[in-house]
Amino acid sequence: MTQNEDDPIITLISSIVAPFIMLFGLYVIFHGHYSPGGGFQGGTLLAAGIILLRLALGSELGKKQFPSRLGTPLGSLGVLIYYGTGLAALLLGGTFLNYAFIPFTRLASHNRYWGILSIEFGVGLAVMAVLVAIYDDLLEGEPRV
Amino acid sequence: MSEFLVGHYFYWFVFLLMAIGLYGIVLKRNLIKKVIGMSIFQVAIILFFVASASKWGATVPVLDPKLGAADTAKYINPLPHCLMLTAIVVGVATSGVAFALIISIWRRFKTLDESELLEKMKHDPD
Amino acid sequence: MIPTNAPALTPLLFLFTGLFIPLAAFKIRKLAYWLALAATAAASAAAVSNIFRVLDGGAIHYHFGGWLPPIGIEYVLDPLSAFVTSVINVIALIVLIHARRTVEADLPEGKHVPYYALVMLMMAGFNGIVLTGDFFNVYVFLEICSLALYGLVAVGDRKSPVAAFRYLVLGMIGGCFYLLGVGFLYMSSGSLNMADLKAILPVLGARPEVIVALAFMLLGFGLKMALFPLHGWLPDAYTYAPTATSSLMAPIGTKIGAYVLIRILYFVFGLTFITKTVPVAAIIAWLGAAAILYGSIQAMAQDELKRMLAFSSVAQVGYIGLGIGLANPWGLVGALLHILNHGLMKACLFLVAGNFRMKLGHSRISRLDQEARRRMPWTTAAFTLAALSMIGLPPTVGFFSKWYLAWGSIRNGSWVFLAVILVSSLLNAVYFFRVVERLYLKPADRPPQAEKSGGAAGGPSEAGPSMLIPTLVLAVALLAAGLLNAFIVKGVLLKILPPGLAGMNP
Amino acid sequence: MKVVSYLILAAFCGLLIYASTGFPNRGDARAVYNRPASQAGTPNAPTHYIQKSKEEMNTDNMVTTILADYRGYDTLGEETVILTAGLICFLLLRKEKEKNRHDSK
Repeated sequence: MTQNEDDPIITLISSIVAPFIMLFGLYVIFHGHYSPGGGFQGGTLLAAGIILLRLALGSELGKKQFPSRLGTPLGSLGVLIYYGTGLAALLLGGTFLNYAFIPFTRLASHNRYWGILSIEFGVGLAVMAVLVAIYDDLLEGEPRV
Repeated sequence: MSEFLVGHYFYWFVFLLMAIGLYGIVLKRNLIKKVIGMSIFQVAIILFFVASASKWGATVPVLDPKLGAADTAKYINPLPHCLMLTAIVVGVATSGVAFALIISIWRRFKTLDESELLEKMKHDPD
Repeated sequence: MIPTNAPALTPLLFLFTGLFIPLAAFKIRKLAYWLALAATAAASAAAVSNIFRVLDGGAIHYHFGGWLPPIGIEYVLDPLSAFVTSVINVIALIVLIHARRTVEADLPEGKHVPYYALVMLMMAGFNGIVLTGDFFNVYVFLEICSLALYGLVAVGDRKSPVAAFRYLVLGMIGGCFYLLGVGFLYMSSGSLNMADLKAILPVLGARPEVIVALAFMLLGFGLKMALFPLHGWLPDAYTYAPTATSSLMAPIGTKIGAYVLIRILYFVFGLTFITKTVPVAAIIAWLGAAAILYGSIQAMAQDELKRMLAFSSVAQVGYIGLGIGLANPWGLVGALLHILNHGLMKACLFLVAGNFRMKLGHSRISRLDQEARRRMPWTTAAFTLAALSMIGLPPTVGFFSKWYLAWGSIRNGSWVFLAVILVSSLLNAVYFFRVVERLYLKPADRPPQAEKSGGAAGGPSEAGPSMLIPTLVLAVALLAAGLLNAFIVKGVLLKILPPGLAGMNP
Repeated sequence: MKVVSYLILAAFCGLLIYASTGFPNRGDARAVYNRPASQAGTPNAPTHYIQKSKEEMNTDNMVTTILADYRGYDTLGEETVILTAGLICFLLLRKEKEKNRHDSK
C-alpha cells in the first residue's frame, strides 16, 4: 500500500456521507415489515458506512469508531439475540422460534410482528459486526511493510 | 414452439452463465480467477431461482391494500426470493473464507498460480 | 419439555455453544475447551436417549415456529436419523477428549477460542443435516459444516491452506450442484419438504427435470462423501489438517454424505424409482466397487500414515456406496453397520496417528519400528485391533459389515462385487500388516535416528491418559460392537429399513 | 486433460438444457409451483405465504415474514454461516498480532 495521503475531498465527503448511509441502514432494518428490506440488507449498509470511514480516514481513526476486537463477540451476540428469541418461545411453551408464545402483546399476530422485529435487529447487528470483522481480518492478513 | 422459446430462453442464458463460472473454476490457473468463477456460478444459481419466481403482470411481494391478498397471481412468488437471500449470504461467506485462504497461501508460498504452487509444494520439505 | 423438543435438542445445543464460546471465552480462554466438551457430552447423552425414545414411540416430528410441514420447516427424528446422530455425537465426544493435548500442541493459544467455536458449529451443521426434513435446510446446514471444516483444515501444516482451498472449491461446487437439484425439484413440484416430495414424486414419474435433479443432488453429496471419481479433495485435506481436525472429519464428515444419499434415494425417491425408472443405484454400486479397489491400491503406496488412512477412507466410503447401491436389505444393513464401524475404526486410527505425532514427532511408516512399540505398547495394541477390524477378522465389527455386504452381493447375483470385497480384504491386510509388521518385527537398528526422535519428544513414554484412554475406548468399542452386532442389527438397523425393503427379511 | 474438462462442461450444459425441457414457461401464473395445491393434493407454501402473512403476522412484506418466521430456522442457519466465516477469518489471519503482543510484553 502506498503512503496514505490525506485528500480533503475524500475525507470530507465520506465523513458527511457515512452517517447517512448508517442512518439509512437503520431505516432499512426497522422498516423491513412494510417495504423491501430487513436485517441482512440493513446490516450490510451499516457495515458499508463503517468500512467507508476506514477506507477514507485510515484504519487508525476508523477503529476509534468501531474497535476491531469487538467484531466477533458482537457478531455472536447478534446471532444469540436471534437464538434467544427462539429459545424464549421454546421456554414459554411453544416450539423453537414460535414467536406467538412470547407475550409482547395479547394478539398472536402482534406477538409475531414483534418477534420478527427483534430477530431482524439481531440479524442486522450480526451482519454488520461480522462484515467489519472480515474486512479487518483480511486487511490485517495482508503482508505489508 | 415460439411460446416454448420465449418461456425458456432466460433459463438457457442462466445455464450459459453457470457454464462460464464452471469454466473459470476448472480451467483457470490463478486462484483469484477461480474465486471469480465461483461467484459467477453462485450468481447464476441465484438468477435461476429468481427467474422461476416471476409471474407476468404481477407486482413485488409486498401487500398492496388495493390489490388484496386473495389472488396469488397478483404477486410474484416470495419463496425463491427468501431462499436466495440465504444463498447470497452463503456466497458472501464462501468468498470471504476463500480470500482468507488465498491470503494465507500467499504468505507461505508467495504465488497464486496453481501450477507454480504445486511445483513449490513438491519441493517443500515436509 | 425435553421429550417434546427431543429432535431439535442436539443441533440447538451445539449451535448455542458455538455462539456462546466467542462471547464467554473472550476473557477466559480456557473456558472454550470445557464448554465444548460439556456440550458434546450433553448432546451425546441426548442423542443416545433419542434412540430409545424413537424405538419405543416411533418417529417424532418437530415443527419450527409452529408451522406445519409444507409451510414451515420440520425436523424428523426417525430410527435412521437417531442412529446416525448418536454415532456422530459419541465419536465426536471421544475425539474431543483426545483433542485437548493435540490442539494445545498444534495451535497457539489465541486460536483455541475460534477453533473450538468452529468445532461446535461444525457439529451443529452435521446434526442439522441429519435431523432435518427440508431440502433447503439441508443446504444451509451443509454450508455451515463445510465452511467450518475449511477453516479447521486450514490451520494445520504449512501446506494446509492449499488443501483447504481445493476442498473449498470442490465443496462449493458440490453445494451449488445440490442447490441446483433442489431448484429443479422445486420447479417440478413446488415443494421443498421431503415427506411432501415423497408423496408428489410418484405422481410426477420420470420427468426430465426430476431425473436431472436427482443426478445433481447425488453429484453434490457424492462430492461431500468423496465417492470415487469425486474424492480429489480428501487425501490432501486429511493429511495436512491438524490431528484434531482430521480425527473429527474422517469418521464423521463422509458419513454425513452417505446418510443424505440414503435419505434421498430410499426415503424420498423410493426403491422403484432408483432401481427401475432410473438405475442410479447400480451406478453408485459400481462407483463404490471402483473406489474400494482404487483406494486400497493407492493406500499401499503411501508412506505417511495419515495419507494412507486418507486413501483407506476413500476405499471405506466405497464399501458404504456399494451397500447403498445394492438396493437390498442386506446391502443397506451392511452400509449402515459400516457407517458405525468405519466411524469407530477411522477415529481410532487417526487418534493413533495423533499419538505417534505427539510422542515420536512424526507418523511416517518407514520410520516406525519396534522402538515405537516398546515405548507406546497400548497405542500399538489399539492400532493392531483397528487394523484387524479394517481387514475384517471375525470378532471385530469390521467382519460383520463386510459379511452383510457380501451376502447382499450374493443375493443380487453380482459376483463381481463379491470378488471386489474379497480382494479388497486382502489389499487391506497387505497395507495394514506393512505397518504392523514394522511395529512388531522390525528391530530398532538405527540408534542415531531413534535418539533424534526420542530427544525431540523428551524421552520414551506412552501418550498421556487423556489421549490414551479415548484411543483404547474406541479399540474396545470395535470389539464390543462386533460381539453385540446381533443386537445392533436386530434392535436398531432393521427398524431403519425403508418400507420397500422391510418386507425382505435378512 | 483440457479436452476432458471441455467435454465435462458440454455434458453439464446438455444435462441442464435437457432438464429445462420439463420446466413450465417462465412467468406463467398457472405453473405447477404457483397452484394452490400440489399434484398430490398437499398445500402449496407460497400460496399460503401470500394469502395469510398479513393476517398471521400483521406484516405487509411477505419476504420478511417468510425469512423471519415461516422459514426462520433457515435464517438462523444463514446468520450462523456468516458468523462462521467471521470466525474462520479470525482463526486464519489474526496471527502476527498475537506474536507482536507477546514480543512487546
